Amino acid sequence: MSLNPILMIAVPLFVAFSIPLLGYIHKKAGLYAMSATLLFNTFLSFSTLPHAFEKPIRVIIAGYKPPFGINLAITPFSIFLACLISLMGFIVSIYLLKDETTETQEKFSMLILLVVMGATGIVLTGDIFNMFVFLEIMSISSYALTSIRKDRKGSEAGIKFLLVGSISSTFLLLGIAIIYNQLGTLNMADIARRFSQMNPKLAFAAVSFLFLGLGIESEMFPLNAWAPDVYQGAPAPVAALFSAVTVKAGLYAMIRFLYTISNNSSFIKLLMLFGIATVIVSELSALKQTDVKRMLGYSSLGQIGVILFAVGIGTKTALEGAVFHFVNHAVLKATMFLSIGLLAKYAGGSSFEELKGIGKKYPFLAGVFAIGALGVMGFPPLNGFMSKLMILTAAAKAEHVVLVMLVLAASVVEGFYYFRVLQVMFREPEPTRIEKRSVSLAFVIPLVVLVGMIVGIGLFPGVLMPYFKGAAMDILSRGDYISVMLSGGGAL
Amino acid sequence: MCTDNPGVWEYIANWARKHSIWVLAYGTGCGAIEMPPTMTSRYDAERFGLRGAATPRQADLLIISGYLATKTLKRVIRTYEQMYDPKYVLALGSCTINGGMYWDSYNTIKKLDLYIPVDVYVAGCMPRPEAIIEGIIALQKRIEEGRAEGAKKYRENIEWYKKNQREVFGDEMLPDYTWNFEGGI
Amino acid sequence: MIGPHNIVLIPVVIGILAYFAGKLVRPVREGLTLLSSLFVCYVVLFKAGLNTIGIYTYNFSLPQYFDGFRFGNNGFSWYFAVIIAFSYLFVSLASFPLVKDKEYHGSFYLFFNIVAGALLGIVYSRDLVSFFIFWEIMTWSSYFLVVMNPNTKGKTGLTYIVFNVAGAYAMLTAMLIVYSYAGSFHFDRVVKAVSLMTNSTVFFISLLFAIGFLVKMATMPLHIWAPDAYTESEDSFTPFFSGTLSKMGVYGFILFFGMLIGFVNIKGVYEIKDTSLIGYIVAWLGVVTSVFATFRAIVQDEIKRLLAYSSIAQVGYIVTAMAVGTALGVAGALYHALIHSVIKLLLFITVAGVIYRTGKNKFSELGGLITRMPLSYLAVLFGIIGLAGMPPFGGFASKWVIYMSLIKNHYYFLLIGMIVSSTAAFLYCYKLIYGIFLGHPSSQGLMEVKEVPGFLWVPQIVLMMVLMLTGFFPGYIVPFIETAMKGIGFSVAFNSTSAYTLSAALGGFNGFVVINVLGAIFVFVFVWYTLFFPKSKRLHRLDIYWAAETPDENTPLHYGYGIGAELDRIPWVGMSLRTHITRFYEKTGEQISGIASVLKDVVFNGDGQIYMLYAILTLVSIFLLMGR
Amino acid sequence: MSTGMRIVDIIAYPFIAFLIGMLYMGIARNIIGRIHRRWGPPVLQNLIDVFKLYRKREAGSHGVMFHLGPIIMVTGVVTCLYFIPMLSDGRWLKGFSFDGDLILVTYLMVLGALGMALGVGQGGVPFGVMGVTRGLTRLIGLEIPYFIAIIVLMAHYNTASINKIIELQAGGLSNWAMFKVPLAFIASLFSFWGMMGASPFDIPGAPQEVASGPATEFGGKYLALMMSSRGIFGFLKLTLWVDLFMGGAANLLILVGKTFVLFVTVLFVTSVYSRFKVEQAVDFMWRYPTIIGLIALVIEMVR
Amino acid sequence: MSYLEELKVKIENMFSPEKCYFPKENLLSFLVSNSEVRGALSYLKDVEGFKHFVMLSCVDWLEEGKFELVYIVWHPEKKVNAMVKTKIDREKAEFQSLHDMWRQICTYEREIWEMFGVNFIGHPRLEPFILEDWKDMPPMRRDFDTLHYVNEHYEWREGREESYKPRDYIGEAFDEWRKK
Repeated sequence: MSLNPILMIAVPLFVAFSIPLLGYIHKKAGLYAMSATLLFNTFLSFSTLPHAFEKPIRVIIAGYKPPFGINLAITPFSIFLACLISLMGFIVSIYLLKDETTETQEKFSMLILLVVMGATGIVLTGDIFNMFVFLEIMSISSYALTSIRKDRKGSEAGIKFLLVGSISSTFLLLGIAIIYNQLGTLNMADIARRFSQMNPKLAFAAVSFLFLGLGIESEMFPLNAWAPDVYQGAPAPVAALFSAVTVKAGLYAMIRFLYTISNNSSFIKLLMLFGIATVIVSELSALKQTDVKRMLGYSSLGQIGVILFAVGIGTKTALEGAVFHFVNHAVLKATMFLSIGLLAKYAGGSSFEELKGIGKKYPFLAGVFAIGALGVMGFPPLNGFMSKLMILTAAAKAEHVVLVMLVLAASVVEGFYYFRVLQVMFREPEPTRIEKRSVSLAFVIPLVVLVGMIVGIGLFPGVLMPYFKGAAMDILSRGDYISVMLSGGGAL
Repeated sequence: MCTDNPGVWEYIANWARKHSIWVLAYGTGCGAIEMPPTMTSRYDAERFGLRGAATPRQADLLIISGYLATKTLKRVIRTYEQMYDPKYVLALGSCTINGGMYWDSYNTIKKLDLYIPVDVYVAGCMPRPEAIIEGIIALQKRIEEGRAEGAKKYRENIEWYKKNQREVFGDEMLPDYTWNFEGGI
Repeated sequence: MIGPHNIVLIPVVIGILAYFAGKLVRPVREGLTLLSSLFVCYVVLFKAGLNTIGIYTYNFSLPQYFDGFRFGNNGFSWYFAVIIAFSYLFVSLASFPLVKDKEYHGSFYLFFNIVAGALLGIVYSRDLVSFFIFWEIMTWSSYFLVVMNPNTKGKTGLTYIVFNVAGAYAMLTAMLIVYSYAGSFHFDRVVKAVSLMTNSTVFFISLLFAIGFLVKMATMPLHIWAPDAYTESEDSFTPFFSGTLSKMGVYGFILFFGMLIGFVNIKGVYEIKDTSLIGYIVAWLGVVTSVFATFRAIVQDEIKRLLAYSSIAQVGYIVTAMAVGTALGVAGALYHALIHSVIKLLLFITVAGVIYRTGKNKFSELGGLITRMPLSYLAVLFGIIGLAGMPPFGGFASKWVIYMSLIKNHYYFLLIGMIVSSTAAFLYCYKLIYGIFLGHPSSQGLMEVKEVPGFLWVPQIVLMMVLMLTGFFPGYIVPFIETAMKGIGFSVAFNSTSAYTLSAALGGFNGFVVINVLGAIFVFVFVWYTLFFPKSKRLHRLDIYWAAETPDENTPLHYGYGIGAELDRIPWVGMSLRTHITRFYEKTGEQISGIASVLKDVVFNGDGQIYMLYAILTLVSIFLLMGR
Repeated sequence: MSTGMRIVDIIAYPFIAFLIGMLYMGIARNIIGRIHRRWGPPVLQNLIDVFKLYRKREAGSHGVMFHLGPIIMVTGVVTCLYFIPMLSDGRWLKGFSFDGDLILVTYLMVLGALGMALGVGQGGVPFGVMGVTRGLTRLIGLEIPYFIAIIVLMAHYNTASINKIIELQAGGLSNWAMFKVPLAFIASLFSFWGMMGASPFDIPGAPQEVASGPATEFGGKYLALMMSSRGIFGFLKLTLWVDLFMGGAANLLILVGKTFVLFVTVLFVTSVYSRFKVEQAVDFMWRYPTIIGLIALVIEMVR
Repeated sequence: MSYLEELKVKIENMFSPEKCYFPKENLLSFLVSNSEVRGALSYLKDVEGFKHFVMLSCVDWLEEGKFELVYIVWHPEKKVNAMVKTKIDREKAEFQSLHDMWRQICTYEREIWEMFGVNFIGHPRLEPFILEDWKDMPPMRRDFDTLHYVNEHYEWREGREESYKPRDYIGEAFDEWRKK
């Protein structure tokens, strides 16, 4: 392992702040730098992946050993997510090369880098406060990204995101403060080890505060009201990034906290119930939407609800399904948002009227959107099906038959509104007011790659299966996480 | 087998035709009111094998019962042409013979057999049922002797009939598909 | 090499290939589809034939609980595979001329091939997940074919997808429950697990499976999607749709209720007249469907809608026959499934040809085509004789078996219900052939119409031969049915010896003697009438008895198409025509969208303060709920 | 029973039915005449009518199907006749009844009518189509009580073959099906009157309304064929009812006797009742005869 | 003073009819100008109660060159008839159609149109009624010579020449015969 995983955070940070300088050399240099760093990040994470799967790696920064110094805890689950985040970030960055909505490239690419760096940081860090810091970096840069276009909808969404985000960070801070004054340490493994010694009332308070803070970040039912506005307000590539990256980081934090740190089973059951509620509410409210981007926001909430439900079940197969659904959700939502972004740009808006008959004018883009839709609905040859099936089989094994029926009913509703959009796109007569413009290569490559991933994973799920098994084992085995992190595994 | 030579087979056929005459239920004039009494209990024409037939295709006997306006004549000719070969016409009342009471009317025809071949005329300004049965018996005798060949007569001098008809109808003639055919199954 | 396990891939791969290759040179699509259908027929008949009983397992290195897809073949799946393969061949042949110049030419062949592949997958799959996968693929690819021609209502597609997906998910829930008991999806493990289940779970599972399959077979309460979907789907796909797709419901029903769950287990739950409660209810649903759908079919003016309702009614017979679960009943269901798919293929292909040629699809606009389209007339004539169940052709044999099964097991009232609908079927059969071919042409254009395109002649003639074959030798199919029944573990039902006769419980009949007597008399009378009588005159079209008037060219003489107008004056029938179940579904639809709009306004109402309020409220509720 | 005798037996089968059928129709017209206090036609009148129609010199046809219509009608009726045994004992006049059963006979009865309907269709006369529609709608009404009756029979004797039913009824008046399942017999009688085209149910061919319905466009030789098939059909139904409910007939004389008794019941109904409308006919048939049939069925199921 | 005399008085001062007299017992007849016909009839129908429309006929006054249209109505309770007459020009014979008051007037007007050639304005269906494909002048007019038409179009049966002249036996010839 030639490079130290810490570079995954260090390099984006360094480049992010050097982008304004690069702006003088060449106007577009910032963008190319951004995608270069993200490519480096992906390469680095994929190279450390096999090592981390053998034995979790503990990276010491500045010589202080835990529980004192800040260190990175690279466990199979975290490195897997890091790969996913950086890969998605890289794909979105290619898309951004040609996207002209970014009025000043430096600020935009810097923010993107910060978001990806924040997410990677959350995923890799072993220190709870460090996670909070990365969370702050990520959310602040995503507030800025939401209102990057300075149009009415964008800025309004940004403000709402800011308000709710600040609530979530205050709760997080409160929780961490309680833990810190009780246990005196900030290292996750150490907290996990001595969590039971805390005074039960305060422990409960800390867990509920953190549960709530992370709940907002991972778009749980009562707390996710901000998400649809943000997905609609933010420009399409940004929305794709959010659904692929930021939410994943939030979910990782929630899982890491509930399973390894507090291991509080009643909260896990609560998470399951909230998951189901998210699925039902978001699918139903998507029914009445007339704007496709907002509808996609709701359906992404629905998918996250399914993930939360799977995590909430807690059995090994459920977690494997959850991790599989992580990947699928990221890939599918990225495809859908990117393709709808382009379609909206060419059709001049993303509501049903504007998109009438667009399928005949831009068959490729609408086709990609259709494949994404089929995948999200979980139709067999595509990837959504296998992960949903694994989650449902796990739920059935855990005797939650009623909940399984609820999820399936919700996906029937989902089928209804997705096919309604497809019918609007493909069956209406060709719109005369939209003239056909050629789609530039930078947009086509990411979409082709994403579609390749959808169909590939769908047909051969076995390829990724060992990674899901490893990640699920890592989440469940709380004991050896603590032992490795404290006793110093691969000392670096 | 069905050649027209008056062999034994034809004799039996004529016997059958004599005893089973189907009357077309088509009252053209004031005589139509005489038909029910001839068919019901008192006079009972069914004894002679008479029976009502709903359509010209099934009928053998066409009874013209009274004066014929040109308008009705057109329908009568079409019906007559739709009937099948051994077909007979029984004309009741003096109006069919020589125009009768309407002898100088611009609208009624004066001589029926100018337009369709008539087998038996029954005079009377509407003959009573006994007279009608008398006419039918006379018709049966003609059939038995094989002289009731109205269809053949119509077929052979069709031009003459059509000329007379054109005189009355002018150029508003009936379509000619009801009388000139080619073969076919 | 090619066997039951990977026969699925051929049509699917060729479908995708055809779509893209067709973009360069258009006729490649027809060629490839024909090639694939011929190859599939060859494989089904010879390679994956009766004798190749084998289990092939694939596991894509999936997690250990999911031990791979299994494919296999036995008499039962072979029986349905033959139906699928040949209908695939005939419909692809028929679709070549009909879809040639349509703009959705490419996507038609793509989805048509995928559907055919999915059906083969369903028939050959030996484990629940692969069964469900191919069931889902069938659903969404047939959805695209339903929605394809642009001049249809959008609502049809949506109702189709909602019903079928809901049915599929009901089936999925039942599969998952079975899996949670059996620990594996493979059929043999499932059979063992079901026998250990408690009564209530068996009842619940069979209810869910029943819903899944009844939706596909369009039985009464769940049939809303069927008439519109059959009528508005692409003309050349409808034969496949109604002829073969509904038979998948039959296959699934018999497979799950016959072999997997086993009628004996269901019977153990709640028994009524020595059959299971569910079976009895479903049987009654079948009867009610056939009666209602038959009367609905009679009053239709659109040709395809009439045939749609008639297929719902005929499948209703199959449902009744197999639901009661007797050996003879299932045999009758299998026999009628074959006959019905042959008839529906024949009728829908011919009707598609007629619509293609005349451009009209209503009875009131057609008429008098017998002189212009003699072969189509013969095809529809054979079709309606089969549909009405008349003796010389196969339709009678299969109906006879169903009647025998119902009488033998004392389900007399079920039988009376079936009699009502099968007698009323004569009306819509006559309306079908009169409306299109007999009577007077309702517009002059119909007189210049040519015969249906050449490609359609092959399926028409072959299907007519099949109908004749099953009619003259009713016993010929019996050995195949018996191997199929053994495939699902049923005992032998028939006791007919030779291919000529068909005899079961209470009696029997000799199809060969029937046709000989009919033929002899017909020939005798025909010869006597044509030679020994005066040649009859060829009357002109308008030389008819018209109460002494003279009809001219444009007097409307074709009002025979209005058959069924007097039905709503008959008290019972009128009432059945007026009751509509669609109102119930529309109300539920409105309820759901009502809830959705309430949710949207309450939860996502768009201003930040409310979101913050929700966050705090959840915190408080967690404290109250969870705090000890 | 050498093959020669068998051939004669088979050829004679339809002609016997034709003659007796025509005789009955002639007698019917005479009796109705007498009821109307008039002489009425001679008994052989129908035969003369048919012979006259056969000897008609002309006939018109609208096409091949029109020509085939009456031929199919006769074929259907005669085939159905062959599957009903006329005599119960001995080897004569059994037709092919061993190769078919009750359900086959029921469907063959309708085959002729459907073939005829096709011919009427090509005839192109709207009256014809209206007649056919009314016929088929009336059929829905008639078929139900008939089928309930034969279900009761099949359940009672546990067989569907007519010959076996006759055998089981052998031995004296008491165990005729007429008395064994009386209600079923009554229900089937109603549908018997209907199928005979007797007066309350003769709406399809009503001369005043639809100009003799299906037979409107058929003249000459075709009408002859139709009249003879109607005669055979009448006799066919009579023998079927005798076989099913009156224990079959040992020889021709008993057959004529029993069928005549049954035929007289038709006459009483015909000459008294006026014509039903189509929906009244179906409604009537689904009301009283069906209820009687269902009661018989319930009794049968209980037994 | 029977009901009819009262009516006569009322009519005289309302419509100033040219002639108003009782042609026979319980029948009042009056001649009014063209424009007053509709008024008179509606008065009789709605106010007086002459609900039943008996018939409409046309009299051909050849010498005066006039057609006389006669509308006869009947009072069901009082059991009396009223006759409204009007004279229209013979050459340019046209009159307003009253079919909206009673529907059956249509048929009468149609027949008069066919037989006399009076054109009724606003009539829904003026087409040949009894005389299909009639090419000649309206036959009921007095200047139409039926005998000439019959001789021209029809052919007499031979042997039917009048064995006696019917006109000889009418009028003075008949008295003479009776005297003998």
